[in-house]
Amino acid sequence: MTSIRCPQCGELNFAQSTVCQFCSSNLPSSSTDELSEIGITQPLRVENLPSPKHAPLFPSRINPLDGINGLTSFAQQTPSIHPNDSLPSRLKVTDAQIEHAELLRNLIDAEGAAPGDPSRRFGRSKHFSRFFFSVILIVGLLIFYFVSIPELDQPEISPAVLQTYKIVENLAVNLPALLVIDYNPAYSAELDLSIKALLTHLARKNILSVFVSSLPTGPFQIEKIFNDAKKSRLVILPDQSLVYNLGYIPGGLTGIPLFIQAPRQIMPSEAWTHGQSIYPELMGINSPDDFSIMVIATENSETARSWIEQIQVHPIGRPLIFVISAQATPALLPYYSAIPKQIDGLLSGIEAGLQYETFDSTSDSDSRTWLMYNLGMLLAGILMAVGGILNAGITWGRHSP
Amino acid sequence: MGHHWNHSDGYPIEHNRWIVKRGLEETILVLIAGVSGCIVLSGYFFDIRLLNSVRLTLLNYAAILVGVVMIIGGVNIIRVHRNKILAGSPSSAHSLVLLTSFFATIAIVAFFGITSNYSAWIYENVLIPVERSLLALLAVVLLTLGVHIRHNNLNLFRMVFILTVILSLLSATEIPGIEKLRLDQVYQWLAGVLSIGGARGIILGVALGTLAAGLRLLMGIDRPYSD
Amino acid sequence: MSAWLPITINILGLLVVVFFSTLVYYFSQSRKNSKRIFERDIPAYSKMKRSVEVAVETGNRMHLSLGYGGLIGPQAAISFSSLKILEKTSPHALLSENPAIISCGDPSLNISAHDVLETTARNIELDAKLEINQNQLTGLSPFSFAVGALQLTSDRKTSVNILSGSFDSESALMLDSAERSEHSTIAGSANLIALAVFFSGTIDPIIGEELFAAGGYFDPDSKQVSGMAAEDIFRWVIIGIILMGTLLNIIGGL
Amino acid sequence: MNLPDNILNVAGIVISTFLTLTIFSYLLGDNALFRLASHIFIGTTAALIIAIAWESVLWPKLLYPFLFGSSGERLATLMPLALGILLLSKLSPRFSALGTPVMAFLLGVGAAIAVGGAVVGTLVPQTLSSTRLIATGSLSKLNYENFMHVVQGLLIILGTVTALGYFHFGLHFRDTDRNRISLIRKTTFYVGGIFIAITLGVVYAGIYSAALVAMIDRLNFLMNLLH
Repeated sequence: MTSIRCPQCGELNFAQSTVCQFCSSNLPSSSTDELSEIGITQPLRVENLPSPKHAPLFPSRINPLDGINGLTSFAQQTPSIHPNDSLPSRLKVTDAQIEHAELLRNLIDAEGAAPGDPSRRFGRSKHFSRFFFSVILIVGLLIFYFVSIPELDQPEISPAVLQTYKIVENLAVNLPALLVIDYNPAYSAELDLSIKALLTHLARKNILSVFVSSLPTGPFQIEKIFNDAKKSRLVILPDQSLVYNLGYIPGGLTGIPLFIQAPRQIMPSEAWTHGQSIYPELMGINSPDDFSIMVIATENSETARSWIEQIQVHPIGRPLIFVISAQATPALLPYYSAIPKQIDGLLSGIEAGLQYETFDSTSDSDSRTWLMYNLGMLLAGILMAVGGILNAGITWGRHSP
Repeated sequence: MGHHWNHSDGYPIEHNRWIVKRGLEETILVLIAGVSGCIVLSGYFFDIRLLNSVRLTLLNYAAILVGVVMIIGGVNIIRVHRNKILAGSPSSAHSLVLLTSFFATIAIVAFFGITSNYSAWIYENVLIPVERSLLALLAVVLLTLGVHIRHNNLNLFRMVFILTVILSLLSATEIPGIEKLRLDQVYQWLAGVLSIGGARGIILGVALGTLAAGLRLLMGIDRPYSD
Repeated sequence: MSAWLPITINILGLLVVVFFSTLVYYFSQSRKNSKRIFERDIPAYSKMKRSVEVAVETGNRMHLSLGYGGLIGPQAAISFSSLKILEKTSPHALLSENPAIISCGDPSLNISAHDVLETTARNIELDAKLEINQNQLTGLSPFSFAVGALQLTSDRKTSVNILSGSFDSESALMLDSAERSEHSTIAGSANLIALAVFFSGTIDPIIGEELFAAGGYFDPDSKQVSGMAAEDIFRWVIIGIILMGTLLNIIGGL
Repeated sequence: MNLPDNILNVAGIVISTFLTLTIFSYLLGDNALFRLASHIFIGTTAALIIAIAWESVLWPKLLYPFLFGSSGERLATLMPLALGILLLSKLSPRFSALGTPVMAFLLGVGAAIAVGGAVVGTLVPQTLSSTRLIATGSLSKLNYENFMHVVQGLLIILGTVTALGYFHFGLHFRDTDRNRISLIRKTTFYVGGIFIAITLGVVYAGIYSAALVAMIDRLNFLMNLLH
């Protein structure tokens, strides 16, 4: 049995179809030009029918003329008002059609590759433009390694960052801070910056930072932060004092409700005992309220939502700060702008990290990164604008007679 | 259950017994899911000491069982790729690489301990570079998707979408010249006002859907667990 | 305000749950046999049905990716709805010459997907045995799951890729590889990040709450649509509360 | 047997460079090298995750207390241990039925967590806070700030309401012709759709920015090797 690709939407349709089942546009008749669109490797022949070992194409209870059993029942059950919803007789497989398919098959073999349809050309142009864009982007970003770097002033402090800084600045010194590292390794480049800046701030205020994670890879990420902090000359961490890695929250997201209520019950007991042997102040910790602040770093809006929702159930009487990737910001703004606030502080994206660094003048990142970032955004904006206009033109040209 | 259907060979009596048995099993399963769920759910509304302690115990069990589930997942991954190798599928070489790296990592972690430098080394030199590079690929992929946005289905919503994307991208840059366009003020309205409304609407909708799906399961209307 | 707020929220939450479940129960019990009509057609679902039909008829494969969201936790509801899509499509997709392949990134979801497939195989009396590779856990973390699923999305025998469930930005890689191999893709998620990707990468994305309506749009019997009917009522209640509350707030201030 | 640090560092740089370049080769098209790197990545990640599941869940919370704990601890771990063993039966097709009740329990707990969080964490507080957007008294004395505040509040409310209304399914138990859809519904649909499109547009720009940072990080990494 053969199929034909709709030139409008590029979807597969039955060869006998005259109208596309997806976009309802007219399909070209099966001339040799469209033969290359036949997506199927085998025509429907008796010897090609799968053996009973495999899934039967026509199980015994099924009348071949009805197509596959239950297939049409789909349409009967369907409530939607779509014009093409019901399945008309074009599913029927007659001998004539089988022969037709056979004929088409032979024709393709004879013809070899025929020119592709618009959707394929679209695909090709896409392959090309992907390569084109990668070259532009990479070359454009690397240019500052070869030309002298123009001075670009650091991003000005945003109100959200300032507010977060004030919250941390006014913390009680005697209580430890809880930092949740819930981001995947991919986003460490973006989020490490803010976390290190926060860590520096907490260390300067002589506050013990306790790290946990609901991601299985989290504990490794935490260790990486410690190592980087040690290497970096700017972050004040004399031989890892004032930081403790409590490890993975058993159950991941499932463990969050329990962690919010009874952190001692869910975390393995030796994680606590070992911690208390180094930092006696951990002995007083029985619930998140016993931390001076809770910082949650994640790139995933769903993870962030899970934390917010579970914390809302058992509100911690402490400030709640989110360090999030730029991609998750819009999903969290409703909680941040809620009245009363469900989030107290928000550090989003690389800008926040760069801005926060300036408070303790611990700028660890070179100015080149910020410049490359700006250029990258600019390039993308321009490319999308130009490409969008061109595409709109093409579309208009194609649709207008 | 899973293995019944091999044995249920259409004899009427046998079949009826099987149906009755299944019905009983279903009821028990629904009860298990419903009761455990309701106990956990009640903790969100009441603060009764006894109920709370039971709830915490159940949550603790669930957290431990997630660990067991992960082990099962690991075994499944191994199985799938072992099958690929045995079947001599075209990707069997890759499956071999996967299994090798899997067992090598397990061996290193088991021998040196999970807190050793070597475990950290694996994370820093395998996971970090691969994931960051994959994310870097997304920059190009997203750019291509954005430019080639389905132009034969360019409707009102998509136009608004792509326009917002372009404005957001341009307003983020502080390159001299661009900032004079004062796009950042447009962005303030887009991201700080309009998008909050849309996001809150979507979030409320998802919450409603979650409510429906979850309650249907607790009420035994949906039974994804019963096979 | 924050002092009394949590109490009210808990009480209100309890009321919401009680009323919602009452509505769901009522609608699930309603024995109306008349045909059910949705004012709003969700094109993705009609398209999904047709794509699966075409795939089966032409002997091609459906690849259904259920995402990395676990069934044991906050993402459970989203994963339930993607399991529902599996439940509704598999009876047909399993009959294809190249039976359906399922991929996911969470072990618990993998286990449940296997149960669903077995039930379907039993119900349609499929005499072929289910292969273990038909239901693959392609990775244990979001990125490794996506990378592992790339092989399936770009597979030569696949003709339609369905992505439904918890995804993140890495889903762009899956969309891209599906585009490269010119397979049709239908995608839906409740995660804003994945939605943004799907919105630009697919023709008719399934947006947020629409994902939870899968069961109802596949077969609108009273059990399936009960949740949706309750959602519709609550939706307008919430809208009413927001508008009235705002109005009272303004009037109170004048 | 500890390798000296410098050897580890060199090996690390070599491996991460190799992996970065092979992943980037995907830009030229799907190729064997990319698949190789991705399979190494999948295997390693799975191994590390399983190791963590063992090290921080199964051993300390289940097996250790059961084997070496006090009688009380043993009693406490008896139940989760039994459930875990039943769950492991999901690995075998023949006995997978034994694990189904445990799955029912887990799904029940999962549904409860999802519902409770959605209601108490999102549905109620987000609805309530939407009613307080326009601060009381902001209309009583109208200056520019108050005016802008009111406009922004109204826009957010409009977005929330229409975006939520956008998802209305409009279930009817009898046939209705499409023309009877009220004007309000149509308006809600279009306005809500525009708000949703704006939100997703802002998110899309955010994803690109996150990916761009990763791209810059990788490029810096490669360039620092050359310098």
